[in-house]
Amino acid sequence: MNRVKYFQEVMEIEAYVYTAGPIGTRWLQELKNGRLTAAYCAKCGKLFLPPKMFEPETFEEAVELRPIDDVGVVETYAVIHRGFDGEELKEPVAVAFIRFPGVEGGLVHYVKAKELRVGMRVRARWRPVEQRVGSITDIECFEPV
Amino acid sequence: MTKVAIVGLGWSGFSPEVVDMSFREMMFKAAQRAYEDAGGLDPRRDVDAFISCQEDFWEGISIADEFAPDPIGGAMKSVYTVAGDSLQCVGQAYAMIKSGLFDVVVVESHGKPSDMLTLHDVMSMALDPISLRPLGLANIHALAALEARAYMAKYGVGPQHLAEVVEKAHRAGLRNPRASYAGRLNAGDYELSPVVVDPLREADIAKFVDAAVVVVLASEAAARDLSDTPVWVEGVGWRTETSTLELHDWAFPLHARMAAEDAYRQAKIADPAKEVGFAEVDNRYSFKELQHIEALGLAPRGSAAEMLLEEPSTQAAACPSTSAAARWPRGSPSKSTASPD
Amino acid sequence: MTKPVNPRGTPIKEAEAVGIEFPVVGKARYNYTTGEALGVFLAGLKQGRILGTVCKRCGRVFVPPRMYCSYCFRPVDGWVEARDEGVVVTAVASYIEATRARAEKARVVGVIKLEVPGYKFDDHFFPGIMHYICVDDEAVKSMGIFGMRVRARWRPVEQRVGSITDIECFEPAGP
Amino acid sequence: MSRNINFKHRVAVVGAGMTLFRRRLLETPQELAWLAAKQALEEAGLALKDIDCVVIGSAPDAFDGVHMKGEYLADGAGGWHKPVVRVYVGGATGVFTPIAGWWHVASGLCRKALVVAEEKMSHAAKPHPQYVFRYIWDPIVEKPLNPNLIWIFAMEMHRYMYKCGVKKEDIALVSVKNKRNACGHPSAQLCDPNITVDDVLKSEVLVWPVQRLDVSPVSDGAAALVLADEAEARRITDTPVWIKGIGFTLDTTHWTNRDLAYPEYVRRAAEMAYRMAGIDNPRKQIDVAEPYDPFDYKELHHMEGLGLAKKCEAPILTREGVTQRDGDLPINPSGGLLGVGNPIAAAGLMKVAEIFWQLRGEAGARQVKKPVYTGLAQAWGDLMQAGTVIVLGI
Repeated sequence: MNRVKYFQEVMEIEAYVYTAGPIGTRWLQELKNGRLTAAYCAKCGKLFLPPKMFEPETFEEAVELRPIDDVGVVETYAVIHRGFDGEELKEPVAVAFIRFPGVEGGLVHYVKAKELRVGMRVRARWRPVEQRVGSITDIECFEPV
Repeated sequence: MTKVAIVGLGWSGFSPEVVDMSFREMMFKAAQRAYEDAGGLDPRRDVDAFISCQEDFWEGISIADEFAPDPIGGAMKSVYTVAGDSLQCVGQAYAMIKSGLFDVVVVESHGKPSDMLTLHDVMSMALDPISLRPLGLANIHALAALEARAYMAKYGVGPQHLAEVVEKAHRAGLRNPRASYAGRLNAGDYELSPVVVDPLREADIAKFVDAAVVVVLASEAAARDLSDTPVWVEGVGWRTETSTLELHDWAFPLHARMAAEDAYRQAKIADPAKEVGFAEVDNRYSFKELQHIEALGLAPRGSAAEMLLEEPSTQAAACPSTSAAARWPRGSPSKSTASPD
Repeated sequence: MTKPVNPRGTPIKEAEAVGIEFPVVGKARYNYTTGEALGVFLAGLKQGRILGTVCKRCGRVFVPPRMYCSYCFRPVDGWVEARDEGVVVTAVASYIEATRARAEKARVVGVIKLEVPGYKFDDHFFPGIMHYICVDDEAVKSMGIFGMRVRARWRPVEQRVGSITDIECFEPAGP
Repeated sequence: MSRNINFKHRVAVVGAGMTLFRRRLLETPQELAWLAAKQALEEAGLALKDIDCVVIGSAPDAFDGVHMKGEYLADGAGGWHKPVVRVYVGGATGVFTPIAGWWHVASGLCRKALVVAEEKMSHAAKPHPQYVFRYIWDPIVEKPLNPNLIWIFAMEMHRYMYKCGVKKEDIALVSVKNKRNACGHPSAQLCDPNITVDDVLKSEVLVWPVQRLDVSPVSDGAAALVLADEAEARRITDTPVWIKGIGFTLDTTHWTNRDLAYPEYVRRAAEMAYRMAGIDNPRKQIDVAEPYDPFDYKELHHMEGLGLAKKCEAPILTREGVTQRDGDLPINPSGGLLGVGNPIAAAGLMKVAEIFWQLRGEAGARQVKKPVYTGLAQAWGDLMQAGTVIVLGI
C-alpha cells in the first residue's frame, strides 16, 4: 500500500504578549521618551544592560534605572548578506554589539556606517517621537559619532 | 563510588532528510543497535532509567517527552527529558549511576530538522523577547558571526584559518560513512563559498541532518557483565555562562572552559594538551572548533589557528573532528558541555 | 509564622500588560514525517480501512499502529485490519473549543475500543482511538454511552485525504 | 536497579521559596525564577556563590513563548557560570526537578544545589493559554480533531466515575477542601473560605463531567528549593528535611490503548520511592501528602495510585473528613493546585516546599494538626503518562 509520507501541521497560537518586568517596563517607557537608561544595582553598584530586576552575577535586586549616554563602542559586528535559507538580501545589513562606558553588558543593534570597525564610536539614531512604541526598535540604528 | 562506563551505542539516520522513518522509528532503530552493541541487553528487563534529550519546538510537539518511552523500550519505566544537548544527558546519566541508585541508564537523542518548515522562525523564538527578538534579525547566524568577529579580531585569526578547519573537517568526513557532507575541498574552494553573514561563509556553517543516537551507560559492576570493552567515563562537565547574550564573553567560550575544567578535575587531568589523546569538539561553525580547542586547554588561548596551519599533522592527530556536517545545532551559544573519555 | 513569608510578584490586569506583542502565526510550521506506521495507517483511512500492527509474541494489536512492540521491544510482526466498529470505553461532552471559546453546540468525543477479528481484548490493553461520537450529550450525562456499540461514519471517498478526519465520527451501531 | 543501598551522600532540603501565584504577573520568567530562588537562598542563609549547581524545571516552552526555555531561565535560577540543566516531564516536572536535584548531590558532583521551577502561562495570551495545550496531542492522529486539553481529563474522570461509581458531589468535595485550605497560603490565587459543593456543581460546564471549579486556574509563578549534602545541611540548619525516596515512571504514549480508571504509572513511581524510603505501608507511614490536583478527581485518583487509599476508596475517605487538615491523613493542606494555583512546574515544586514546611512545623496557619515525620509530594503529566513521587522525612 502507498504510504502517506508527510503530514503538515502547525504549533502556534495567534500571539504571545510578553511582559517586560517591573524595571524592564520602565526601561521601554524611557526608550519611548528617547532616553537610554541602564539598570543600577544599589547593593553592588553596577550598571547593566539589558535591565532586569536582578543582577545575574551577584543575584542582588535592581530597582533603579539611571540614564546613560547613548554613545557606545562597537565591540564586534557582523554583516548579513544572505537570509537563513541562502536568499540574498536586497542590501547587506550590519548588526553590532555595542558597549557603553561604565556599563556591564550592552546592546545588540543595527549599525549604519560606510565603514565599520571594531572599536568605533557610535551614537543612537532615534525614531521620530510619533513612531516610538516602547521597544528596542525605538532606536532605529546606531551610526558613527 | 562506582565508576561509570559506556557499554553500547547505536544510531540511525545521519542524512539531510530521512524520508522513510518518523522520528520515533529512527529512535527505535538506534535503540536496537545500541542494545545489541551492549551485549544484547533487554531494555524491558535490564535498564533502570531512560533519558531523552529534546526540545519542544524542535519536535513540533509540546511536552515532546510523551513520545519518548515506547521506541526505546521505556514504557512504564523511569523515563524523563533533558532539554539540552545529548552530552548533558550523558552528564545526567553519569550522576544517576554515581548516586548508587541506578545501574544501567540509556540516553537517547534525536533531531529531525527536516520536519521543520520554519526553522529560522523557530530558532528566533529562543531570543530574548524584550531585548533581541524585536530586531527581527534576517539571519540568526548573525549572532555567531558577532562571536566569530570578536574572536578573530582579538586573536588575529583570518579566513585562511577558517578555510583550513573547513577543509580538514570535510576531508575527515570522507572516512566516516555517516558524514553526509564530506568531500575533498581545494584551497580555493572556501573562497567560492558565498558570504552569508560576514565574516562567515556558507562553508563555515554546519548543515543539518536528521539523526538519532542512543547510548547505554552502566555502573562498573553492570558494565563488566555487559561488555568486555567498556569505555570509562572519567569526567563530565557542563556549564552555563549566562542567559543574557549581552553579558557573555563574545570572544571566548568561557562556558566551555569552565565545563572542561570540571571534567578534567574529575578525570585528574592536569595538562590536557599532553594527556588527552584525541578530541571531538563542537564545530557547528568553523571558528567554534578553534575556540573549543583553546577552551578545552588543548592549545593556549588564541593559538589554535596558528597550530593548525603550522603543524597540520599534529593538530589533525590531536583533534580529528567529524565532518561539520555531522553536527546539528542544539543548545545555545552560551552553554557548553565537555566529556573526555 | 506562616511560610512562605511575604511571597512577591506584581499582579496585573490584562490591559496593563505593557510589553511586546509578538504574533506567531506562520512561525512554527512543520512537515511531520509520518514514517511507515502512520503513513500506512493514513493511507488505509483514505481507503476506508482501519489498520493496526500486531506483536505475535504478546498478542497485542496496536491501533494507532507503530512498528515496534512497546512491551516486548521488538519489531511488530505485520499488519491487521480492525473492524470500523467497537465499543465506547469513555466519552465526554465538550462545550468549549480548543481556544476556550464557548462552542455553539456540544461535541461528544471519546475513546473507542475497536474489534479485530480473531483477537480478544480485556479492559487493560486494547486497540483504541479517540474520535468524535455522533450522539446527543445526554447520552454522556446519563453514562449510557459507556459500552455503547459504535461504527465509523466515513466521509465520501472523494473527500478523503488520508487523515483521521476521513472518519466523520462514530455513530451508534445498534446492539 | 540497586536495592537497599546505603547512599554515600544523604540529601536534605534546607530552604524553600516561592512567588505569588497569580493569573498574570508583571515579572519576566527569569525574574519570577529569581524571586523564588532568592527567597529559598535567604531561608537557607546562603548566597548564590555558595551554590554548586542548578536544576531547572519548566514544562512546555510554548507557554512562556521562549524556545530553549532552560537556557533562557538560567540567569534567574542562579545559573550564572554554573552547571545548569533543565529537566521536564510535562505536568510532572515540578516534583521531578528535586528528584534530578537529588542525584546531583547524591552523586557527589555538587554539595549544594538550587532547584527552581517556573511557568508563565499568561504569555500565551492570544487566544487563550488553553490553546497551547493543543500541541501536546499526537500531531497526526489526534490534533486534527482540534482537541481541548480538558477532553483528556474529562475522559479519565468519567471513566473513573464509571468504574468506581463515584458521584460528582463526592469529587467536588476535593475542590471545596482545597480552595478552603488555600486561605492559609500567602501565595494563593484562589482562596475561597465559603465555597460549597453546590458552587462547584453550578459552575460553568466546560467538558462534561468537568466544570470550571473542578479545574485549577491558569497561573504565573515560580518556586525553588535549596538542597545540600549531609555535612553541608548540618552546617546550614538544625532542622534539615531529608529526601528519603524518589520515584518516576512514564507509561506508554498511546493512552487510547489502556484503561484510564487507575493511574498505574503513579503506582509504579510510588513503589520505587517507597522501596528506597523503606516504606511498606504508605497509609500508615505517610503522615501528610500533597498529591497532584490540577483537577479535583485527580487528587482521588492519585491517592489510590499512591496506595494512600484502596482502589475506589479515596472518595469515601474524603467524605469522611480523613483528608482534611485536622484529619488522620491530611491531603493537600497547602490548598494544592486548585487553591494555590497552577503554574505547572512551579505548582509541583510548591507541593514539595509545602511538605518541607509542614515537616519543619513552619506552615503556620496551614500546619496540620497531627505530628508529622514523613510526607510525600507527587505530580503527574504528559498524556496520562507521567508519575513523579518524592518522599521527605525528618
